[in-house]
Amino acid sequence: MRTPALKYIVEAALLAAGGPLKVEQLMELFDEGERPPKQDFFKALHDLADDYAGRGIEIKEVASGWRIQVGEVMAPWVGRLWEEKPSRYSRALLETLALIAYRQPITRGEIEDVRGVTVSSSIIKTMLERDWVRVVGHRDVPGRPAMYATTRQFLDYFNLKALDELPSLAELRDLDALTAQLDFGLPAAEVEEES
Amino acid sequence: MRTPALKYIVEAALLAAGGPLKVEQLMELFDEGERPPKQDFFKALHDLADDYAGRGIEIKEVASGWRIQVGEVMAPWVGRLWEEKPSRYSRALLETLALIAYRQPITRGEIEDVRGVTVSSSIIKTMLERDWVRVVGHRDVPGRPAMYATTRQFLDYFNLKALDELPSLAELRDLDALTAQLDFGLPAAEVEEES
Amino acid sequence: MSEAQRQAVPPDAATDPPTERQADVAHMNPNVEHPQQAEMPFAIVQGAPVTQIPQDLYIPPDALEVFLEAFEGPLDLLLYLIKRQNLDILDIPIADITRQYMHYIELMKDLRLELAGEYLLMAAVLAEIKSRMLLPRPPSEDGEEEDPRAELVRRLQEYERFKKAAVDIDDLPRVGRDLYPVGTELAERKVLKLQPQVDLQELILAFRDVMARADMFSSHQVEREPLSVRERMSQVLSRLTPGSFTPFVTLFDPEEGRQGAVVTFLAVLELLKETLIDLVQNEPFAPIHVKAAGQG
Repeated sequence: MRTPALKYIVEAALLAAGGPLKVEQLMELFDEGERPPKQDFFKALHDLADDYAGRGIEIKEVASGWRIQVGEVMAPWVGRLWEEKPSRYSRALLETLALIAYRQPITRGEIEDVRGVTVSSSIIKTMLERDWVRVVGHRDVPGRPAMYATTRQFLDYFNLKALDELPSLAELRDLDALTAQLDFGLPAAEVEEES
Repeated sequence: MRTPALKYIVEAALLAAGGPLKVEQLMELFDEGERPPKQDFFKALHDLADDYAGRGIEIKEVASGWRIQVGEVMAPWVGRLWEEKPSRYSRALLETLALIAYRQPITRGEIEDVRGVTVSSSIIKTMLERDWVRVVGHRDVPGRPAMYATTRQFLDYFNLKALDELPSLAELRDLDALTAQLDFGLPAAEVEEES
Repeated sequence: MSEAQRQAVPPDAATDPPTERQADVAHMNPNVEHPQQAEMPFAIVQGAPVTQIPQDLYIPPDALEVFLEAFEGPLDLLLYLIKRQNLDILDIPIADITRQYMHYIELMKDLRLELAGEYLLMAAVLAEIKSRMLLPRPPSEDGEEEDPRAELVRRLQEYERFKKAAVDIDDLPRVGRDLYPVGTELAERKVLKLQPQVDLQELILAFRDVMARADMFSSHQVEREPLSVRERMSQVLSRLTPGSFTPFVTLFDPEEGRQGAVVTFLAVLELLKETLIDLVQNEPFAPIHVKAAGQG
């Protein structure tokens, strides 16, 4: 059996170790008599770095040695390995979002006026993080509260070209009447037609 | 940012997962709308296998899915990363394991019948702790002895995808030869039905 | 035979009246490498000189105990005895094997090895087979005779195949010995939180509910602008750079046509009404500029 190329031994060791290894540790993998000189190990590490270019994995020297890591470019896919199962949004969040959509630009205080309860900061934060709403300015009243509006991402998510594709309140009222009249359950089909 | 090639996403995921992933799990890394068809994933896995040829790492399907592993060719070097020698298992344990693997579900009494000696509790305990075997039920005979079977972890550990990849059992020789030789008129069938 | 070999033979083995135990120990003596060349017997067994020991039985005396303990039970020991003499498992000379088997049992007893009951049970089984072999066999019910060894042969073979299977399993490439699972870090390992899915219908129903509740609490109905205007209000606001002036005309996109211009204009008027923006014109017919209200 032929001895594999040094860079592949280094690669295998770094992969199997699952964490950083110092060059000295890599050298320890060889019997003294067969140990390549230190600079060969550095060359191997750099050769590997070249090999990995464009592949989403990279070789990096950190405090405790060299390690192979999956680069940030892969995070959108690889990160999903550890993702948590989604929960459902609260009623409060949906109502707040609906008010921002229908009444934008709107401040937190104005949302609270309509809902009759305080809007928690975490709800606003969630919607900001999701890029569904953003601050478009500040109302020129004491405290200069932020005004929220929906975003392009919001429209994309709900598959709308523009906000006016949302059913109007009047239409919603009609729907209510219709529902009561025909004794429907939730008017799923009717509402979807509007979107 | 351009989406990396599928095989590199697959590679990054398998590396980052640190354990086997099924093709279904790999597919879950993509949003439904952007998910490549299943056969593309198989192609990616096979392309990676080709890429790895001669490099001391390999891609292998075991019971829990596909994994990247450092192959036997690297053992002389990579094995040195760990001070401790890999554990050796006693013949008693291996024989007991072989009986469970080939004859599952099997009770301790049935194992003892074949081996001709008592199976020590520590052997069963070791295998249960290693998740190689588990109790899959109880035989409906007096004492209701536990029936043991091997697990996915057993297959993963021994680099197998399924039980049928186990080396085949030696044939039982029937006693026809003996019968003819000794002119006993021995009913061979009685022996054969045991095999 | 070399001097060393001569000396290795216990002196009393050849001179004193041999006991069976001594014979057994001598029988195992591994220092006799070429017994077939021996001039004199190295052991006397049951009064007969023994000049041969099995070729494969070469064990340092210290290892004798280890060797005996290595047997996985009576079947394993029997298999060893059969293999050692190249016997066909289907045609075991029962008398021979029984005698050898008993030697080992005695040896184990003498070495005070913990002797499992199974070994003694097997001794009884062997003795029984031996006696049945000697006796005329009574025909069984279907008139056929059964070889008294059949059951033993079956068990030996069955055990042998699993003994082999155990070796096969041990030879399989194994994690941690022959292969190593790989692992890498993710450069930035963030736990991605999957976002909950929201249906448009949910959103609309939420709005309907919140408005229905608001209706119950408020005495006046807020007049609603068309949504397109409110949307445009947001767009206009977001285009304004805080603290600087934006030319009024740049808020209009000719590609949107007349309808678009009207919506933008209504949005600007609405923003003015809500004092969210200021319009500035330095002199008549000069360009109009827009800036977010209250920011200098």
